[in-house]
Parts: sequence; C-alpha cells; structure tokens
Amino acid sequence: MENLIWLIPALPLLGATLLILFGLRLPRVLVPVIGAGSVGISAVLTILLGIQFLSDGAAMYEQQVWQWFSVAGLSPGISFHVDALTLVFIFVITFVGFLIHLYSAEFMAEDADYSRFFASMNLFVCAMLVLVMADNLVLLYLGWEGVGLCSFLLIGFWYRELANGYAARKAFIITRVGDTAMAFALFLLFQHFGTLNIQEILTQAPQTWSVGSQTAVLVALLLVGGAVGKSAQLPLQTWLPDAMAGPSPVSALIHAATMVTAGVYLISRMYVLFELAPTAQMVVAFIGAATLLIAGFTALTQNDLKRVLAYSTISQIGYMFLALGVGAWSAAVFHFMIHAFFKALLFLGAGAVIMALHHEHDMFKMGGLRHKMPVVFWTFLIGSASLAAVPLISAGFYSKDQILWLGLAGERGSVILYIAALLGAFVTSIYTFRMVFITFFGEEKTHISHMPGFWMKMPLVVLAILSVIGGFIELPHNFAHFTLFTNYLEPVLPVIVIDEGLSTIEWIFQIVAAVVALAGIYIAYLFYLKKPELVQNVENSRFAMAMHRFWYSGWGFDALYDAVFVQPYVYLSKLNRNDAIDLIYTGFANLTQWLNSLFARTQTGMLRTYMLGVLVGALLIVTISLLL
Amino acid sequence: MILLWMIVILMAGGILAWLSGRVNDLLPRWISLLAILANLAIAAWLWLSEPATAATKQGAWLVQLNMEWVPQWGIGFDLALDGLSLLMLLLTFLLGALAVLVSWNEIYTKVGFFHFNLLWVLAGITGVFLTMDLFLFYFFWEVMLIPMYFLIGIWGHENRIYAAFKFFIFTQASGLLMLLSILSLYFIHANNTGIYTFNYFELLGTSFSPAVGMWLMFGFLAAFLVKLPVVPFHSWLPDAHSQAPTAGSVILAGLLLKTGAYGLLRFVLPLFPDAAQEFAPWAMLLGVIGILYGALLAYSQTDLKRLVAYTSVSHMGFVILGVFAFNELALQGVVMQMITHGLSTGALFILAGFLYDRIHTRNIEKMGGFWATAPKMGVIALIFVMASLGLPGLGNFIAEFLTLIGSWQAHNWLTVFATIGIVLATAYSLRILKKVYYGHNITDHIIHDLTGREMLIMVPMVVALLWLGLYPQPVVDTAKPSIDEQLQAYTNVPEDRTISMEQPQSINQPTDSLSQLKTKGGAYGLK
Amino acid sequence: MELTFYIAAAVAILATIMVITRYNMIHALLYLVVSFLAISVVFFTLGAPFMAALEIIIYAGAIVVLIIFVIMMLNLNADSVKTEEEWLKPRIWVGPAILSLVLLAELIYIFTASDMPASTVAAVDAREVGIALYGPYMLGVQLCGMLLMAGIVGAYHLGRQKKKVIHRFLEKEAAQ
Amino acid sequence: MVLNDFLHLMPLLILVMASLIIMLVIAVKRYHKIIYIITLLSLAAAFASLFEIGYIEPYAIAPLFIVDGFGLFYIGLILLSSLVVAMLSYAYFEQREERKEEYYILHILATLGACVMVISTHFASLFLGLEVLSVSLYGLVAYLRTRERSDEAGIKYLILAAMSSAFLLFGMALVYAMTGAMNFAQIGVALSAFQETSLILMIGFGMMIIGIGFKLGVVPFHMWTPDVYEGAPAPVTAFIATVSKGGMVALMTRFFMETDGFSYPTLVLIFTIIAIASMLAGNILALMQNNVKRILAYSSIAHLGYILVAFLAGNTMGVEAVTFYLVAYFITTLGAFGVVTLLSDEERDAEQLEDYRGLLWRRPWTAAIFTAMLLSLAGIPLTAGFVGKFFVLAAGVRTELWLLVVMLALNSVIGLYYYIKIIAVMFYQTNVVRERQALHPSAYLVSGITIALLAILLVYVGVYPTGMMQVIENLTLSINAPAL
Amino acid sequence: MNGVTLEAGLLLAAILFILGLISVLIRRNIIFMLISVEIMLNAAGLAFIVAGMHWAQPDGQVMFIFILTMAAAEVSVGLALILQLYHQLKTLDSDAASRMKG
Repeated sequence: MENLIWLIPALPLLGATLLILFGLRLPRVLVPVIGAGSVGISAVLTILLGIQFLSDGAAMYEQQVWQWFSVAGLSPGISFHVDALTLVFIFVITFVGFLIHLYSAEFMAEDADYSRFFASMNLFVCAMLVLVMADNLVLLYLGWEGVGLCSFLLIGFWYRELANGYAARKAFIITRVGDTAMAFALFLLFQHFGTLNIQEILTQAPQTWSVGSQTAVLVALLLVGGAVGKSAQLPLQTWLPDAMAGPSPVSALIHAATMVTAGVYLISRMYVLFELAPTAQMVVAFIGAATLLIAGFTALTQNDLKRVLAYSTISQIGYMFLALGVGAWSAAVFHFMIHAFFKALLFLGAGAVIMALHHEHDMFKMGGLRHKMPVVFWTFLIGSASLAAVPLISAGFYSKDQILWLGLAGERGSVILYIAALLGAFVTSIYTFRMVFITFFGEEKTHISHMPGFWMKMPLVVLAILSVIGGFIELPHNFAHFTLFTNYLEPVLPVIVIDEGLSTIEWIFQIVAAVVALAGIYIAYLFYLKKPELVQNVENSRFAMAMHRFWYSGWGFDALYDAVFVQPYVYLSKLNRNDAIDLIYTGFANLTQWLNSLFARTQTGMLRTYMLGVLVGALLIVTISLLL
Repeated sequence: MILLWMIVILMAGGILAWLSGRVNDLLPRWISLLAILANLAIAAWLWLSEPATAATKQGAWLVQLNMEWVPQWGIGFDLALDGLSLLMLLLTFLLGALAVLVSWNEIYTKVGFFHFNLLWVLAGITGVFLTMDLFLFYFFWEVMLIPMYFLIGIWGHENRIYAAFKFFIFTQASGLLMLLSILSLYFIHANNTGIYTFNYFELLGTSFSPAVGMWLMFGFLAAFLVKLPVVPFHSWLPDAHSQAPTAGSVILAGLLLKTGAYGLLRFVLPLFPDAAQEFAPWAMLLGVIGILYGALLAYSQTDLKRLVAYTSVSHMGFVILGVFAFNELALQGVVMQMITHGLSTGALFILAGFLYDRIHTRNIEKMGGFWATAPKMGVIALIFVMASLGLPGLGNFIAEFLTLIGSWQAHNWLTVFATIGIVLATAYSLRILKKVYYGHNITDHIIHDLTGREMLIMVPMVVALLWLGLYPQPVVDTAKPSIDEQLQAYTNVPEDRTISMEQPQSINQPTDSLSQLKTKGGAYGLK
Repeated sequence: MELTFYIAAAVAILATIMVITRYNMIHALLYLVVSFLAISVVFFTLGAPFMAALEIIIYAGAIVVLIIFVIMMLNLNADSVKTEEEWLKPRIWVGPAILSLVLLAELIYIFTASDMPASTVAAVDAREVGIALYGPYMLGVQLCGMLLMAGIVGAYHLGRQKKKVIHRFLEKEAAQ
Repeated sequence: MVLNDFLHLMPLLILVMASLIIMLVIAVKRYHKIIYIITLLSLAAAFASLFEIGYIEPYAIAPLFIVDGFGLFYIGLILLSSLVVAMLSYAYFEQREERKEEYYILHILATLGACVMVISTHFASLFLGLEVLSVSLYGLVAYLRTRERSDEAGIKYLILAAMSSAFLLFGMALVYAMTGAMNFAQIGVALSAFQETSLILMIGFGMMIIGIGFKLGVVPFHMWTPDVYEGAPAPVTAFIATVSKGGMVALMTRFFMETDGFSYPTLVLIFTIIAIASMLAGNILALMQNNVKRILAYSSIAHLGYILVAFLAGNTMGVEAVTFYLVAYFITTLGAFGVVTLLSDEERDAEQLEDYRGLLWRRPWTAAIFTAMLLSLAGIPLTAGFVGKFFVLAAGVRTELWLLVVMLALNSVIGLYYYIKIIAVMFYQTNVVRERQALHPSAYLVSGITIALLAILLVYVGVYPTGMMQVIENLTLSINAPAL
Repeated sequence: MNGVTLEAGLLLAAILFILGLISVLIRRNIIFMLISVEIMLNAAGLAFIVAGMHWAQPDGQVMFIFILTMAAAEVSVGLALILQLYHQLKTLDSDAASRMKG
C-alpha cells in the first residue's frame, strides 16, 4: 500500500489533466465523474493507507517518485512523506474534498465552464496533497504555490465579473507576500543545513541551534510570514473575505477547509523550529489572538452571508494559531479537522441557500428559510452550533474548549490569550446565531427558485454528522480523559505540558466557556429575533455607527494597505509609465541634434566663413606651437 | 566541423530563402524551417550522443574546431561547444523554428528577405554561442544586429524605425566598448607573453593590474549589460520588443538577451575574476534595481508587448544577480533562467502576436473577456503568465529559486529585494491575465481560439516549460561542467557563510580539463 | 644693398596695403603692380636677379594683365566701385583683420624671438638655377608642363560661353 | 634621367601619354565612347605596368621621387580608384549636353597628380603633384558649367585650395629656411641635428598641416567639403573623396614618417585636436542632413578623423592601419558614389534622401549594394569597413591613445544614426517613383557591374582580410616607421 | 654679400602673406579674392627665395618658378570660372555664391 502513496496526489492530477485536455469535448456527464471520481479514489486510498498505518504501527511512510533536481547539494525530490500529521490532513483534504466535489457536481451543473471548474478543483486537491505530503520544503513550496494558483483560478472562476478578477488577483498577491517570507526561510534553512529535507532539518536543528537562537527565531518568524499569508491571519488577512467571489464549493474547500489551514500545517510540521524559537511562537499566539478578535468583530457587522463565514474562518484559524503559539500542537490540528467539517458544512449550506435565492448573498434579503429548506436548515444549524461551540453536543465545543483551556494552562499560555480567546468565543456565538436567525427565521424575503437535490444534500448530511461526532474522539481531561487524537499525533507532535496548578480547576473554565457561548446565542436571539428594534437603538448612537463602519470595513485594513502600498505603487508606476530613464537617452539625442543645428550654422555656404575657418585653424596651430 | 556546418546551414539557407522569395512566398518559409530544424536535429544529436552525466570524459568541451582566419593578428576561426553552448543552441533552434512558424501567416511582404534576415540573425547568435575567439565573437556579435535591425525596421509596427534605430545604436555603442576591451586584452596578453592571439583559451588567465582589469571588464560589461539589459541601459528594449514583428520579438527576448547573459558567463567571469568579485555587489545591486524597476514599469504599461518587454527587464535582473553570486546554485539558476525566460517570454510575445492578428491592437485597455471564446488560448496564456511569475512546477521557478538561493549565499539583503520582485511579478503578470482574458469582450472582434498551427507552436513550449519545471536535471547536468569551469577562478572564494555542500557528482570532475585541448600558440593554464 | 632692401620692403608693404584697401579694382591692380615691382627689387637685393625679372614679367606682366582683361570683359564701371565700398564695411572686415593681425603678431614674435641658423647669404645666379632646373628638377619642370596643360584645358572648358545665358531671376520670372 | 628612371615611372608616363592622345583625338573628332575607352585602357595599362616594376627594392629618382612598395601600392590604389570612377563616368556624362571629352583629360591629369604625390619625397614634387591634382580638380568640380552649384563649388574649391596651397608653401619655405633641405630624408637628417625644437620649424610644419588638412578636409579646414561634394558631378565627388584625399594621406604618412614628426608633442597635439574635432564635427553635422552627397561629405570628414587616429599611432601598425582603412574607405566610397552616379539623371544628381525612398523595393540590388556600402562606412562586420575600423582601433589601443580611441568609438555610434537613416529611408514603402533613365539600359551596364564588383570586394575584404593585409604588410615595409 | 638677414626676409614675406590673407578674408569681390591669393602665393615665393639665398642654394628659386607656374595656371582657371559664375549670378559677390549650405 505504501508504494501507492504517489497515487493519492497523482489521481486528482490525472483528473485535472484529462479535464484540461479533453474537457471541452467530453460529455457533461463524464466531467463530474472524472472530477469527483479521482478525488474519491484518492479518498479511498487514503483511508486504506490510514488503516494500514494504524495497524502496522509504522512511524512514517516515505516514497520518492523521482529526483526533481540536484544542484550543488540542493537535491529535492518529488518525494512524499506520510506520517500521522500528514494523514490527518490527507484525510480531510480527500474526504471533505470528495464530498465537496459531489456537492459541486450538482451545484455547478448549470455552469458553462463545468469542466474548467472540476479541472481547477482537481488541480487544487493535487496541489494541496503535495503540500502536505512533501518531504522537502521545495516540494512543499510547489504545493504551497500550486494551491495559491488554484485559489486564484477558482476565485476568479466567474471571470466575466471584473470584481472577481480583482479579488482573485488580490488573493494571489497577498498570499505571495507571505510566500516570499517563506522563501527567505527556505534560503536561510538551506544556508545553515545544506538541505531542505524537512525531516533532516527537524533532526539537525536542535543540534545546531540552541533554544532562542537568533537565526532560529528569524527562520521561524519567516515561516510564520508564509503561514499568515496562506492562512489569512493578521496582517495578511484581507484577501480572504474578497475570495468569497468564488463559487461556494470553492469557498468551502479552499477557503475554509483546506488551503487556508496550510499555515497551521506548516507551523505544526516545523514545530521543532518553533520550540527553538519561543519568541516566534509567542508571536504566533498573539497573531492568533489578535486575528480571532478582529475577525470576530468584523463578522459581527457583515451583511453578506459568505463574508460572515469568511471572517469566521479567519477567526477560527486564529484559534488554531493561538493553539500553535502556546504549544498545543494537537489541539490546533484537532480544531483544524473539526473546523474543516463544520465550516465546509456551513459554506455548502450557505451555497445551497444562495443558489436557492438567485445568487443572493445579502442575509437581510433572506429569511424564513427554516421551513422551506429543512435539510439545509438543520445541517446549517448543526454547523453553526459547532462554530459557536454549543456545549457538549457540538464537536466545536470540544476542540475550541481545548484551545481555550490550553491557552491559559499550557506552558506558554497566558491570561491575556485566554481572555482574548474567551471574548472571541463570545463574539463567535453572537455572529453565528445572528446569521442563523437572520437567514432562516423571520419572514421570507426572496422567492426560492432552486431547491437542492440529492447530491447537494448528501454532503451536507455527512458533514453534519461529522461535525457532531468528530468532537468525541478527543475529550477534556476531566471528562473521561479520552485523548485519542492527541495520542495518535504523539509520535509526530509532542504533547503539551500543562500547568499542574490550574488543572484542578479546569471545570470552572469549561463552565465559563459554555456560559459565554450560550450567552452569545442568547444575545443574538434577543437582538435579531426577539427585539430587532434593539439593533436600531444601538445603531442610532454615533459611536456605534462609527464602530460598525470600522468593523464592517474589516478594521480598515484594506484601506490602509491600499493607501500605504497599492496606491503609491500604482501611482509611481503610472507616473513613470514612459520610463524616466529613457529621458537620459532622449536628452543625449537632443543634445546631439542641438549641436548639429549649432554646427550647421557654421556651414553658411559663404566663402568668407570657410576662409575664416582656415584662419582660425591657422591661428590655433600657431598658438599651440607658441604655447608648447 | 559540425559546428561550422550549423552556421553555414543557416547562412546558406538564408541566401537560398531570399532567392527563392522571387519564386513564391511559401518556399522561403519551408527552406528556413528546414534549415533550422536540421540544425535543431544536429544540436539534439549532439546532446543525446553526449553522456548525460555531468562528468564527461574529455572535460567541458564536447566539440572543437580551429581554423585559421587572419593569422597576422592571431585571429582564428575557433569554435567550441560545451554544455552551456549546447543548451543555448538548442534554445536558439527551437525558438528559431517557432519564429518561422509564427511568421507563417503574419509576414506577407518580402517573405524571402524576411527569412534571410531571420536566418542570419540566428546564424549570428549561433556564432556567438560557439565562438572561442574574441575577434570572431565580436564579429558575430555585430553580425546578428543588422538582420535584426531589418526585421524590426521593415516588418515592425507603427513606430518601427525609431525602435530599430534605438536598438541598433544602443547595441553598437556598447559593442564598441567591448571591442576596445578585447583589443586591450589582446595587447596586454601580447605584451606579457609575446603571443598575439584572440584565442579565448589563451587569453584566459592573462594577468593585469586590478585597475586595468576593472576597466577591461567594464568594456565587456557594457556590451553584455546593454544586451541583457540591465537598468539603466534598458531603454532600447521596450521599444524594440514592442515594435518588432512577433518573430522578431521572440528572437529578441528569447535569444538576443541571452547572448548578454552568455557573455557574462563565458567571458566576464573567467577572464576577470578579481575585478568581477570587486564589482559583484554593484552588479547585484544593478540586478535588483532591474528586477524592481522592470516590474514597476511593466505594471503600468498598456501596450501588451511593451508590458512583456518590461517583464524581460525584470527577469533579466535575476540573471545578473545570479552571475555575480559566483556559486554553482546561482549559475545553474542563471542558465535555467536563460532557457526558461526564452520560452516563457517568447511564448507571451507569440500570444501577443496572435492577439494582434485577431484584433489589430496591442492595447490591453481595449481587450477583455477573451477567455469566453478562446479558452485554449486562455489556458496557454495562463500557463505562461504563471511561468512569468515563477510558479513552481514550471521551469522559471527552478531558475529563480536556484538563482535566489544561490545569491542568498552571496548577499542576503540584495536577495531579499530581489525576492520582493517576485511579488511585483505577480502583480504585473496577473494584470495581463485579468485585462486580456477576464471581464467582458469590449472589442468588435470575435476572438477565435487557437488554430492548429498556433497550437503546434504553443504546445512544444508548454511541454518544454513543464518538463524544465518538473525534471530539469538533464539541463543541470549538461550545464554543470561548463559552469564549474567558469567558476574555476572562484574556487578560493571564501564561502564561510555557506556550509560545506556535499557534491557527490563533482568528485570525478577533472579540474584541468582544458589542458587536454590542442590550441596553437604557447602554453596556457588556468591556475 | 641693405637699405635698398628695407626701402623696397616698405614700398611693397605699403603698396599691398593700398591694394587691399582700394575700392576701384583697376587702382588696386596698379598698386599690385607697384608691390610686385618692389618685391622684384627685394629679389634683386637678395641676389636673385633672374627671379626679379620673372616676377616682373609674369606677375606684373602676365597675371595682372590677364586680370585686367577679364575686368574689361566684364565691363565693370563706377557702380562696381560703389558696391565694393558697400561690401567693405567694418562689420565685415574688423573681425578677420584682427584675427589675421594676431596671427601676424605671433609670426613676428616667433621670427624675432627664435634663433635662426647661421647666415650664409650668397648670390645664386641664373646659371645655377638653370642647371638645377634642368638637372635634378627635370621631372618637376615636366610636371609644370602638365600643370599648365591642366590649367589650359580647364580654363578652356570653363571659359567657353554658351550663347544664351538667362539670368536666374529672369529664369524665375519665365517660370512664373 | 636614365632609362631605368623612366621604367620606374612607367605608370605616370602612360598617364601623360594618355592625356596627350586624348587631346589629339579631340582635335580630330569629339567622340565620347572612344575617348572613354582610351581612358580606361590607359588607366588599366598604367596599373598593369606596376606589376612590371615589381616591388622588391625601393628605387630612388633623386631628389624628387622614390618608387617603393608603399608608393606603388598607393599608385595602384589610385589608379584602380580612378579606373572605377572613369567607368562610372560614361553613363553619367553621356546624359549631359556638356562637352564630355575634356573631362577625361582632366581626370587623367588629376590621377597623375595624385600618383606624383604618393611617390614624392621632395617639397617640389609634393607641391607640383598637389597642384596638378588641384588645378585639374578645379576644372572637374565646375565641369558642369551650366549648373550654378557646380560653378559655385568650383570657385569655392579654387579660392580655398589656392589659399591653403599658399599656407602649405609658406610652411614649406619655413621648413626649408630652417633645415636647408627640401627632400624628406634630408629634412629628417637635419631635424635630428637640432638640439631643441625650433619654433619656426613648428610653425612651418603647422602651416603645412593647414595645406594638408585642407586637402584631407579635416576640421577646421573642412568647410568646403559638403559644398564641393554637393556641387561637383557625382563621379568627380567620388574622385575627390578617394583619390585626392587618399593621395594626401599617403603623402602625409610618408612625410611624417620620414621626418619623424611624431617626436614633436606639438604636432601630436595638433593632430589629436584635429582628429577629435573632425570626428565630432563630421558626424554631428551629418546627423540631420538630408542630402546624401552632403552626408557622405560630412562622413568623409569623420572618416579622415578616424584615419588620423591610426596615423597618430605613428608606427608600422599605424601605417598599415591607415592603409587598410583607406583601402576599405576607397571601396566603400566608390561604391556609395557609384550608386549615387547610377541613380542620377540628366536633370540633377540623386542626392536628396527622398530619391532613395523605397529603393529597396524598386531596385533591390542597387539598394542592397548601397546598404552594404553604408554599413561598411558605419563599420559593421562582414564589410571591409569593419576590418578597417578594427585595425584603426587596434592601432590606437596599441599606442594607448585612449582619448582618441574612445572618441572614435563614441563617434562611430553617432555616425551610425545617419547611415542607418539612409538605409531606413530605402526600405520605407513608397508610391512615388522617380525613375527617369534617359539612356539605353546597356549604358548603365558598366556602372552596374562596377558597383557590383565593388560590393563583392567589400564583402571579400570584410570576411577574409588576410590577403589584403598580407599585401599591405609587405608593401608598407618600405616606409621608415618606428617598429612596433 | 649683404646684411639682409633671414629674419628680415621672412618677416617681409610674413607681412605680405598676412596682408594677402586679410584681403582674401575681407573682400567679397571674387576677383579681389583671386588677387589676394596671388599676393599670398607671391609672399610664399618670396619666403622660398629668402630661404634659398640663406642656404645659397638654387632650390629656393626653382621653387619660386614652380610657384609662378602654378599661380599662372591657377589664375587662368580661376578667371575662367569667375567669368562663368558672373554669367550665372550677374555679380561678383562671393556671398551670392552660397546656395549650398547647412
């Protein structure tokens, strides 16, 4: 089985290639068969591989497909490395990916560019798999950029709208900024280790660098740069809300479940470096904390259903970063997995709603869908519960609670982080249920035109089930102490050390978290369902208006970047469109022309002038002779 | 002898094409296509017959030819081929063949003369890549300009005369400075040894004072930096590239620029090791400025070909950055960059040509939404745009990555800025895609998708680029011996900042491979 | 003899100055003859009597007369004196004259300041000249023949008049 | 004078005889074609007689001449150029109503004068050769008397030439006064006896430079060049550009080599200034010019500047470079003016840039040849001009004349502009056709063949200069130049 | 034989030469120009004679004869040309003969 590892990314690639080459000529029926089928087979292979992995107890599988290139000691291969961490990611990518492909088969059925869609999606799955399976950083970088490309293609999928093009470009460029930082990390790593093989680096790093060494911090920070770009964390978070221009399955797969968590993968994959660089790790934690708050508050003010989800994604990844930052590696990965389930579910549900309402994105034009679309409603509700971390019954509760707790009690945890996370949780439950109440309750505002069929409902249901039961594989310490997931990851990621003093009162914090989540739901209920006039009252105050505007704009980051980076660059570029340096040469040409007109004036055509020239020459010669 | 044949085939083919142009328009096309393909076959045969491993038995030089030309001055008709030349030749003939195909439906006036010029440009370029005599090098260096001048000046776009003038004068001016350097080198060598010769191998290792070395190097640099081009000597390029006919742009961007890079590798590095090292930070700085400045300008262009031209400025910045990093990684990157940039930019120009064919404008403000009716073109454009921004999996990534990782060893901060250039590359590259293929079609023209002939042109480039991106090892192996040789003078460069790299493949590499060559005149050595 | 030289030199210079300042061409030519005569005296004082004779015969005789012939052919009258006067405006002549005088000053300075080789002035008579002319300079004399031939052929070809020569202004008018 | 002297002067004698015969023929009957053929035959015979002489030992005809390899080479060059000009002349003059026959006499006499110059070793022969050349040229420049421009050019040339001759003579007189010798070798001997540089001597040399400089058309004695080039009939312009200037270059080279003029920093400085000024002024003046003949005139000023660079190298290599450059320049200039001649009609010469518009499409071969010539002038490889320029640069670099060499390079670039401007005009598409060939096509056949041969020669020398260099190397050995 | 020094002779020649030069420069009448050139040539001849006397050689006088010949030839061609030009321009103004310039 482990010899077939390469097939897992290769199958989606094959699917993509087939669709690119023959997409236009294939019958429409075959397109989703190829598209979803290839991912489906990959998913099956993944599960088989996972079973084998668990049963034979191997630490890892490695396979080199071919030597990519080899120059002066830099010899990355097209080679894969599969261990416990990788398997989690592969599983999510292929399995959730497969579900989303199925969903898309129906969702995109009307679209003219059916095959292009599946080609891009398949290519994305391939790139994402390469990213997580790569055994060296160059190959990881290939996947890293590959997913960026696919993200670009899919955000701009409906290319006729120029805004989509802008959004796609923005996403690509901003993530590229992060990638550049990551490239520096690669350069530094190669400079110090002479290799870019991840395992070699991980084993060599502790021998070369002491804890807190400056280079290690630098490398780690640069890696964080890459991670924040891909994972839409502060300060590079601005692209993700715009990325919602893509079709909903894309948002579900790329901008919720998989690609945006690549940063989480990268950091947990390179955890050794972060353990060597506590400063960098702290930075990660604080980035996470700050992001989850900022994004949470922004989500609170959005009208666009998908934008709410987008900001919520940013916020949730913030939690993962926070977890990574405090060294709660497995908690982060766990939250990633659970988040993938429920966020994909939410996006798919939102997609179903949006499609049902003539591609209407504005929540305030929705409403009352509870009865019209029961399957969507219930699954959406389950997802929302998970997102809002409704205690005990939702998977999100278990994963998020773990982060809240470890943020305080972990060896690098702190009260600030905890409070931020708690506040974030509160806001999360408010905006989540604000969304649910506005969309599904109240009165119907737009006519439903298209009810989701089987292929759309089935993934919703599957994901909803996962969003519920997924949480039970990892329960809190004082709560049966069932840590299947952490144990599973233990060979790869170390278990966090917990402040023993606090662990006795863990239950207090669990109750606090539960109360906060429920309180948030209640407030949402109060404001958006029971007494909508309260919203009016709040919005009437000048301060609230300003805050609303500020949060609505995503804390003004877009405007800031626009003013600081984009506009000056564009201005400079436009200003210099005709290339100022060219003026030097034009000037030289003009000088010679001017000289020409000057000299030409001496050619008067008159004999006397010519003779004067001879005289001047004679005078010059005699004078020179005299002077020398 | 086979080397001479390559040049002769092109020249003879050119004359034949000119003459046959009187018979009909189709004949010159076929003649030139066949001539180039014949050469491509020769080059491919040379490549395949050579053992693919880096450690070839007889050193870096695969084939040599020495003939007398002007014995009074020690000028020989000396040609030699090593891995680097071979790769460049392959690129030359591949792009040459594509240029002919591109012109198939584009050039209708004076077809014979057009192909004459095309083949002679290629002949000049071939000569430049092969010659091992500095006089001959200058000779070919100039030979390739005239036909290029005609290509731009006769078959170019509306502002062609101006562009042709500018191109010609820039390259000539810099070339003359190189000629002065060559002559000085010649006489210095003669004064030192009493042997008057322009032979490259003999001139290697000529000793001179640091100041003299610096000036001589500047002479060479002038020619190469203008050709490359490096900011601020680039201003001929956007005009020439945008005004040339498609085939001309392809050859300009794909090949002519590479002669500058080739010159840096072949001549500047081995001839002036001390001066080069002293100048290296400045050269790298120029490279970085080029990368950023080119990107800045590319972003605001509305003329598609001009935009692509400025991207060349930006991309060529990597070349000089890598060359002056003096390590194998960077130089491999440079070689890759030469090849992949040739392909990707060439392809972008060809695509611009296709668009011009369809809508008769190069203004991207007047384009938009072409994906709807021309999806194949869109996909192919996408691939080359991605190549241009250095997406992994395509050859350009390997090139830029190697260059940067190599230059990082030499200079951290400059590399940082160079890498920022990649972000800017993203901005301008995606702008092409967005302006041309996204949005709605605002022209009156219906954009047809690529025809069979056009696909025939594009598919090999796509395949080549993917191949280079996913399995560049054959190219790396071919270039390695010659890169090692160019770097020989730098083996003592203190590399304390880099860790000792294990180089399993270079162990068997004979370091004094040159001494096995038979050349006229006295002993020479590369110590 | 020395005094004669200086007197003759003074006359030559004065006569030449008169030549270059005359408006009337015939007057100028007459002064030119005076200048040539004075120079022939100088030749004589220098011990070259044969040259003195040639100077008078050819310069004063042939050349000046030739010029006078042409002037007569062109039928120049009092108007031409007037135009000549108009042409010779200070604006025109001051600049070149000053430059020339600077040149002259430099030459004078050089001639007086620098050492001359020891003087061995001796008369060289016509006989010696003749021997030299038809000895070593034989080919030179033949070349003189060629020179004159070229001059004659050229003068003949150029001097030939076509019957009808229209003034260019008239030509213009005719065209209009 | 012994028989051997006459034998060694055979080419000159043949020319003299030819001029006399032509005069006699004219006296009998004016018959253009016959006189044309006589001219060609005599020039060819004169050239052939060079081989009779051989070139092994320098043969002195004291005190005026020396027949050595250098002189013979230049005589050969002059005779061939003259032959080419004569060949081009028939079609050109046949269209004109002038009397055509005297042209050939003057042509031959001018050639004679140039030949005399290059073998002279004495002021007298120098002067006489120069004057035979000049006086013939007065007639030739103004030959088309009814053309106002022709007359204007003639009078300008005459007055200026006479004036510069006066300077030359005065300079020679000063040199003679100081050294007591007029033979170059003797002057050299006398000079070496001087303890310190004599100022008067310098002035003498300086004034001679004025005379020489005028003939060469270098700054600041260059101003006649464009007007005379424009006004003179195209073949005569070709003659002036090649034979007249080339003869003077040869003379100057011999004179300065024999007298070791390069040991005087004053002269070197003067020549350096002249060279730089010529290169700059020539090229810059040509930039915006629209008259092809004037462009070529200005370019000739610049080219003489280039030649001075090699001349200033002042050693064997310099002499070789000068000679080689001249050969290349001769071929190129003759070719270029050949094309101008070929395209001229009875009304006026083909001198406006407009006349060349679209020539590449109308007459591709003529245009190709003209392009080759212009590229050669610009010093582009595959042409003789390139090798020449390379040689000159090499000589300059060898002697480390960095300023001059860099100026040369810079000026070549400026020069490029106007050469390629003409080329560009030739490939403009056009509808205007100015094709008026008055004569039967066969009349142009000789001219056509001539320029075609020149083009072939141009490329041959450009691609394989070895042969030409071999000849020059052997022949210029006789010049008493400082070795490398 | 006498006390006339080389300096004096050359000075006289130089003065005459420069006078001729001035004249040729300031005159617009072409005939005057021709005359002035003759003065210059004559001065050069004088210089030769002075130099020849100084060295007691006939060569200077031989040169004078040659100069004389040349002057004659020159004047004849020159006058013929002037005649022709006068017929074209109807003036002797040298400035009028300036159609070619630039």
